[in-house]
Amino acid sequence: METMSPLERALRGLALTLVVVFFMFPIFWIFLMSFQTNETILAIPPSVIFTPTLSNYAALITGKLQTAAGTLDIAFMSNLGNSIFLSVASVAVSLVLGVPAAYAFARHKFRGSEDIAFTLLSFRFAPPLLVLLPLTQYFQWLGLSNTYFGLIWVYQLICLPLILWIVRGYFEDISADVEYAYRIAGHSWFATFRKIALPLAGPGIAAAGLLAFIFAWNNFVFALVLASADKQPVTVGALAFVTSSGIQYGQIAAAIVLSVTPTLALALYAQRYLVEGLSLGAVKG
Amino acid sequence: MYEKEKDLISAFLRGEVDRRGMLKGLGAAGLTAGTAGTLFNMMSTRALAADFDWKAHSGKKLKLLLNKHPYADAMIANLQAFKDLTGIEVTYDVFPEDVYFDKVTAALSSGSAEYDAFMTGAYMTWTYGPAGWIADLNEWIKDPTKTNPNYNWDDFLAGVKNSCAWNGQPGGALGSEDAKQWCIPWAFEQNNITYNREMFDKAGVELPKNLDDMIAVAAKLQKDIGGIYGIGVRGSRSWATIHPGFLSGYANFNQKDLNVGADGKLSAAMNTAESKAYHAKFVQMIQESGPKDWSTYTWYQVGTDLGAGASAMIFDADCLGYFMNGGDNKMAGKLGYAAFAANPEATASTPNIWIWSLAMSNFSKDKDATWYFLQWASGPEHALFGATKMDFVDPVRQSIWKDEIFREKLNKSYPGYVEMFDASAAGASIKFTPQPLFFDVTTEWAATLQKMVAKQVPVDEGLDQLAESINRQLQEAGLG
Amino acid sequence: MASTETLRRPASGFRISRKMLPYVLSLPALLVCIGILIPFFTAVVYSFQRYRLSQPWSRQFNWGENYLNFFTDPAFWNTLKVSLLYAGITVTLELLLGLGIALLLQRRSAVNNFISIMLLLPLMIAPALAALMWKLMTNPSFGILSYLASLIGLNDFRWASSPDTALLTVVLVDIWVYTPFIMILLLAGLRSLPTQPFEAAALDGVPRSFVFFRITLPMLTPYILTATLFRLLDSIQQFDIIYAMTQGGPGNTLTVFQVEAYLNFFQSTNVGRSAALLIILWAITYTLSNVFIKNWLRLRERARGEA
Amino acid sequence: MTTLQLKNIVKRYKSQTVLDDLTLDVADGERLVLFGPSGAGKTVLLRLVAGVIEPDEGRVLIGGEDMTDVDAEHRGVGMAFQNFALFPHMSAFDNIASPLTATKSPKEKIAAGVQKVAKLLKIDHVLSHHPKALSNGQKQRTALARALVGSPPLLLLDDPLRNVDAKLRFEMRLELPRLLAAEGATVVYVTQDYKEAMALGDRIAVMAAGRIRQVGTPQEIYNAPADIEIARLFGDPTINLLDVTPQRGGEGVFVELSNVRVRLADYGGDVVGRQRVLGLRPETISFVDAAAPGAIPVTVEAETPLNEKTVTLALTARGREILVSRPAGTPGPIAGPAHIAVNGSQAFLFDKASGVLLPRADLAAKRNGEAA
Repeated sequence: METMSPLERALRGLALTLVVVFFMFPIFWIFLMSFQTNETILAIPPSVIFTPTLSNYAALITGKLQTAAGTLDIAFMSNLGNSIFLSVASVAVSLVLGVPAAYAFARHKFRGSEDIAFTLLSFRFAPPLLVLLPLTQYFQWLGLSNTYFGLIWVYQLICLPLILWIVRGYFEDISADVEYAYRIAGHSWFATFRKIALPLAGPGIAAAGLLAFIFAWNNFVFALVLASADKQPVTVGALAFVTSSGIQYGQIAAAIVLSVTPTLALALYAQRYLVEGLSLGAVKG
Repeated sequence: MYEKEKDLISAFLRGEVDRRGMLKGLGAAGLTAGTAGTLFNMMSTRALAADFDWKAHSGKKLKLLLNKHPYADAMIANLQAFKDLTGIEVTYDVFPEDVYFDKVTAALSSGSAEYDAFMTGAYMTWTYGPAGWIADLNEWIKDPTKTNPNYNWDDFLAGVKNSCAWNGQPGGALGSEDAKQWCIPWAFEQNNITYNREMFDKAGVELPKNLDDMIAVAAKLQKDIGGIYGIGVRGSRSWATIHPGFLSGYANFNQKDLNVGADGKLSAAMNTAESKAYHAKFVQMIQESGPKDWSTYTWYQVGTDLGAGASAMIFDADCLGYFMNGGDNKMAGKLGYAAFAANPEATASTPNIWIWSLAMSNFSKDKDATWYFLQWASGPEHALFGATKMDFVDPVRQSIWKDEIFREKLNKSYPGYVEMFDASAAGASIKFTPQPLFFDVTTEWAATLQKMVAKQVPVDEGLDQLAESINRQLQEAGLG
Repeated sequence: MASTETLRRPASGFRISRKMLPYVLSLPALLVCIGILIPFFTAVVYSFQRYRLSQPWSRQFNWGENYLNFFTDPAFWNTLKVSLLYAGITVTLELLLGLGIALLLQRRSAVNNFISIMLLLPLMIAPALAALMWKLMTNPSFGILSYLASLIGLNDFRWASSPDTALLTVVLVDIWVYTPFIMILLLAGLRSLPTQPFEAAALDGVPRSFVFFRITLPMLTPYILTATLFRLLDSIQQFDIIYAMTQGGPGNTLTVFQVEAYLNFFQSTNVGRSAALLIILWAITYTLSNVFIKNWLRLRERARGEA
Repeated sequence: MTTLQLKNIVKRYKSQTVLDDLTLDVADGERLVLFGPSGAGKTVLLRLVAGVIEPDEGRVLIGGEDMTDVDAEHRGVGMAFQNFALFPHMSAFDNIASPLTATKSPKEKIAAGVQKVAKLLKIDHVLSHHPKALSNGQKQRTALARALVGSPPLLLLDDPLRNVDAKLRFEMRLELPRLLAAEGATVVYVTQDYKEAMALGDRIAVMAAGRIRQVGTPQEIYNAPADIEIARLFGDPTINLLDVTPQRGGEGVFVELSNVRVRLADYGGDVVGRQRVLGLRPETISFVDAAAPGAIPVTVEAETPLNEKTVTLALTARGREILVSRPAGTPGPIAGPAHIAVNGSQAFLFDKASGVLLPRADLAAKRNGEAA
C-alpha cells in the first residue's frame, strides 16, 4: 500500500473524486436551489449562474408564503422548533431510562436478562407501522393523541433500543474490578454508577445519544401518522410547500437546507462521537 | 363614521339595493375595497344576528381539521366574523393535501373527539358515513330552531347537494329519498379544459371537440411549440388520477365504474368494448403528449406545469386552471377555459365533479355548536365573501353564480370560465358508484392505467385483469 | 444462624436488595416498551379479523383468512417480491460501494479523514427529505439529473415515473443515503485490523488480490456481517424514500410491505389486510434479527476472547 | 485486626462449580496467603470476602459477624487488585482518597491520610497524575495505597505483584512484609508465585480446582506437600518426579535409580511393592565423584545459571530427566558424563494412583511434636 505506482495513485484519486461528487453534489445543488426563485429553477437548461435571492429563507422564517392564491401561513419555523423539542426530549428520556437499564444488563446477569435485552433490541427492527396503527386508538383512549408526551413515548421506539445496546457495550467494556474497587472503598452502588460507570462510559453515551438524536430527527412515519399540525416536525412539515396553487421549489430546497442544518452542525461539532457511535454502535450493540 | 355606508349595506342585505348598486354607492363614498369588505362583514353579521340567536353557543370552543387549500384560506380569512357573530372560539389544524386524508382517517378511526368539523370530499364520506364517523346533517338542516332563516338550503345546486347525500347502500343512488346528508358542499370542481391561449394561437389549433381531436391537438401543440408537452392529466397511483378528466371523459361515453345488479350486488364494469376503446385512446394521448413523468403527477404538478408554460392545456379541475391564471405564475392572464365533451356523439360535457365539503365529526362533543359553524361557513354571506373577495371559485350556491359582480370578475380575467360552467353544469355530477371500496377500486384502476401507459400490459388485457381483481375484492368484502 | 449475630446494616432506611437492583434499573425502560407491546398484540388480533373501517358491521374473526388470501393474491406476491428485491439490491450495492470507499480511505491521513466526515453528511439528512431532494433533481423538465442524462443521450429518461427505472431511482436514493453508514462501519473495521499479517504478506511478496481475499475479507467479516444485517433489516422495511418519491407506483412497481400496508390502512381502510401484511413483515425481520443477534453475540464473545 | 471465617462456601457459574464447599479460618492479625494455579478460584474467593460477589451457599464471617448479605461498602475491608483497577478518570490522589471520601471525612484529614500512605509507598510526588501517566510500579503502589489508606482491619491483596516487572517484584517482596506488619491488619494475600507465598505468608492455603488442598506454614508445605500437585507447585526449579517401585532390602526400604539403590530412611514397609512416585527436590541432589557411595551416572545436558543458584539438567541412563540445583558459584560439571547422589532421607514418596503423599516417619513425628 505504501508503494503506489503513479497510475494507481491517479486511479485512486479519480475514484475518490467520483465518490465525493456523487455524495456531495445533491447537497450542493439543493443549497444552490434554495437561493433561487421558481423562475430560475424552472429554467432550461439548468444553470449555476443566477442572482441569488434570500426570499425563500425570508418566507420560511417569517412564515408568509406568497402564492398565486395569495399569502399562505406556513408553520415551518414552528415545525423546526417541534423537531428540536421532540428530538431533544426523546433522547433525554431515552438516556434517563436506557442508561440505567443498559447498566443493569451489562453488570448483572439476572434471570432472563438476555431475553429481555433481546426483546428490547428487536423493537429496533420491528416494522413501525405495525405498532403505530393500533396505537392511534390507544392514544385516543389515553388522551395522548396529539400530545408531545405521546409522541416522545413513541419516539422511544427508535431511541431507546439504540441507546440501550450501544451503552450496554460500553458498560461491558469497563473493567468490573474498577467498580468493585469503588464499592469496596465504601461507596454505594449508586455512587459507583454515578462516579465511576457514567464518567467512564461517557463517550459511549454521547455517541449513542447523538445517534439517537439523528434517528429521531430523521423520523418521518411516526410523525406522519401521529402528529397533528401544531406538533409536527420538519420531515412532515416540508410537504406543506406543495400547495394547491403551485409547488414552491425554492422554498422546498430552503426548507431542506434549514432542516438539516441542526443535525449537520451537531454532527460536525461532535463528529468524533458520531463516527464512534456509528462504527462501534453497530459492533457493540 | 361610515353611517351612510352602513345604511347602504343594510339596504343591500335587506334586498332593497342590488349588489352592484351597493358597491357603486360605497365606491362613491370613497371607501377602499378593504374597508368596504370589513364594513360589509360587520353589517352582514348584524343582519344575521337580527333574526336568529347566533349567540346561543357563545363561549364554546370548536376545532377544525382543514386541508391546505384556497377555500380553507378564504374561510380562515373570514373566521373573525364568525367569532364575532357567535362568540364561539374556533381553532384549526391545517395539513397539506398529500397527508390530509390520511390525517382525517387517523383522527376519525381512532374515535378522536379533537376535531368537530373537517373538510372532506364527497367520495370520502362513502367510507366515513358507514364507518359511523360523521353525522347525518339532515337532523340540523331540517330543524328551523337550529338553522338560521337566511340559510336557504334550496339555494344549493341540486346536483351538487345530492351528490353529498347517500343512503349508505353500496350502489345506492346519490340523493335518493332515504339518503343521509353526510356533508355540505362548499365548492365544487368541474373537470374541463384549461388551455394556454398563446400556444393555441401560435400552433394555430382550435379547441378540441372530442377525444380523438384532443389527441391530435395535443400532439400538434407539442410538436409545434417545442419544449412543452401537449396535455396535462394526473397520473399518480391514487384515486385522484381517475376522478378528474379521465372519468369525466369516460362518463361522456356512458361508461360506468361498477354495475349494480338487481340483487344489489356490485360488479366491475370497466372491461366493456367501449371502455377498452376509451382507455386505449386516453393511454395513447398520455404516451404521445402527456408529461414525461406522468405517473407521479398529482394536482400540483399538472397545475404548476400549466402555470409555468410547460404544458399547453390540461384536462382537469376548472379551478386548478383558475389558480394558474393569477399570482406570479408565468402564464398568468394567458389561460382560457372551455367545456369538453369527449364523445363525438354527446351533446354536452358531463364532468365528474369533486366537491369540497364540510362534514361534522360524530365524535364532536357539541354538535349543535358545530352546526353553527357549518351553517355559517356554507351560508350565503360567507360564500359571497369568498367568491368576491377571495379565490373561492366554483361556489355551490345558485345565487352566487347569478351574482353579476362575480360573473364579471370571472369574465374579465378568466375568459370562457363562466361559459364553460354554464355549458357543463347541467351534466355535472359524481359519476362514481357510491360504495365503501371506492379507494380500492380507484387506486387499482390508477395502477392499471400506469401499467398501460408504461406498456407493461396491453389495454384490453389490463382491463380484464382489473375487472377480475375488483370483482374478487367486492366478493371478499361481501359486496359482489 | 444469622439471627444470633448482629448484622452490620446501613442506618439509612431505603435499600434496594442486591437481587432486585437489576430489575429496578431496567424496569422503567421495560415498562415504556411494554406500553408499545400492547398495540403490537392488538395488531395481531386485527390480522385475524375481517376488518374494514368502512364496513364496521362486517367486522368479525375470520382467523387465517387474511393470510390464506395472500396465497392467491398476486398483489401480495408482488409486494413480497419487490420488498426482497429492493432489500437485496440496495444492500448488495451499498456493501460493494461502501467497501470500495472504505478501502480507498483506509490509510489515515488528513485528507482521508476529512473526506470520510464529508461522506457522512447524507446520513444526516432525513430519508424523506433526501427523497424530496432527489425528486427535485430528477424532475424531467427542470431537474439537473434529467438535464445531465439528456447530455449523454438519455433524452427521455423518466427516473421514478417509469416502471423500468423507478426501482433504479429509489435504489439510487437509498444508496446515496445509506452507503455512508456501511462505509464508516467498514472503515472502522479496516482500521482496527492488526497490521502484522499485512506487513508479513508484503514482505513475502504475496499478490495483493490474495491478501485482499484471504486476509482482509475474512478478518473484516464481523463488520461486513453486522453492516449487512443492519441494512437488510432497515431496507426490507423501507417506507420513507419510496412513499415520498412514488407512493408505491408507478403501477405496482414499488409497493413494498410498509407502503402497501400504509395504503391499505389509510386509503382502503382495510385494517385486517394491513395488519396481516405487517405481521408477515415482522416475522421476516424477527427471523433475520434473531440470526443477527446470535451472530453478533458470537462475534462479540470471540472479540472479547481475543482481547 | 479482625478474624475471617468462611463456612462451606459454594459458588457456581452456570454449571461449573468454582468454589466447592470451601471452609477457611484466618486468625486475628494473621497473614494468610492463598496460593494456587490460575483458575483455582482464589480471586473469586477474595471477591466473595470483599462482598462484590455472593456465594450460592455458605457464610462469610468477618470479626465473627455474618457478612454474607452485607454489601461491599459496609464490610470495611481494603482490597488491591491484580490489574490495579485504578479509576482512570481520577488523579492518583483521588484514587487513594476514595475510601476516605466515602466516610465523609473532612478534607484536611483526607489529605493527611493520603499523604501519609503515599509517603510510605514513595509515590507522594505523583499524586496529581492520572493513572495513564503513572508507571506500572507507581500504579501498583497507588492501588496498594488505596487499599491501605483507610486502615481496614481486613486487607485483601489479589496478586498485587503479578503485573509488575521482576525487579520491582523483588523489591516489593522485601518491602511488603514490613508494610503489612506496620499496618497490623489481618491480610489475605493471593499469589501464584510460591516464593511470594513463602516470603509473605504466616500460613499458606493451597487452592486447586475450587478447594483448599492444604493449609500450613510455608515450611510445612514445602517440606511436606500434601500431594504431587502441591509438591510441583512449590519449589523452583520444580521437584523431580520419578516413577518407582519401592522395595524392601536389608537396610530398609529403597528404590533403584539406574540400578543404584537409594535408601529411603523414613519410610516403612507399607509403601513397598506398588507403583509410587519419588519426589526429589533439586537441591537435595548433588554432583559427586564416580567413586562416591550411591553415585548415579548421568549425562549433563544443559546448565542454567540463575541469580542465587545454578540449575543443571541431567539425563539418567534410562533417559529420565533430572534437575539438580546448587548454590551459585559452587563448581559442577557443565556437560558430559557425571555422577549424582541423592539424599534419600529428604525424598518424598507419593502414591501413583491418588497422588497423595505417603506418610514419612520424621514428618509425622514433627507434627506430633507440634501438637504436643
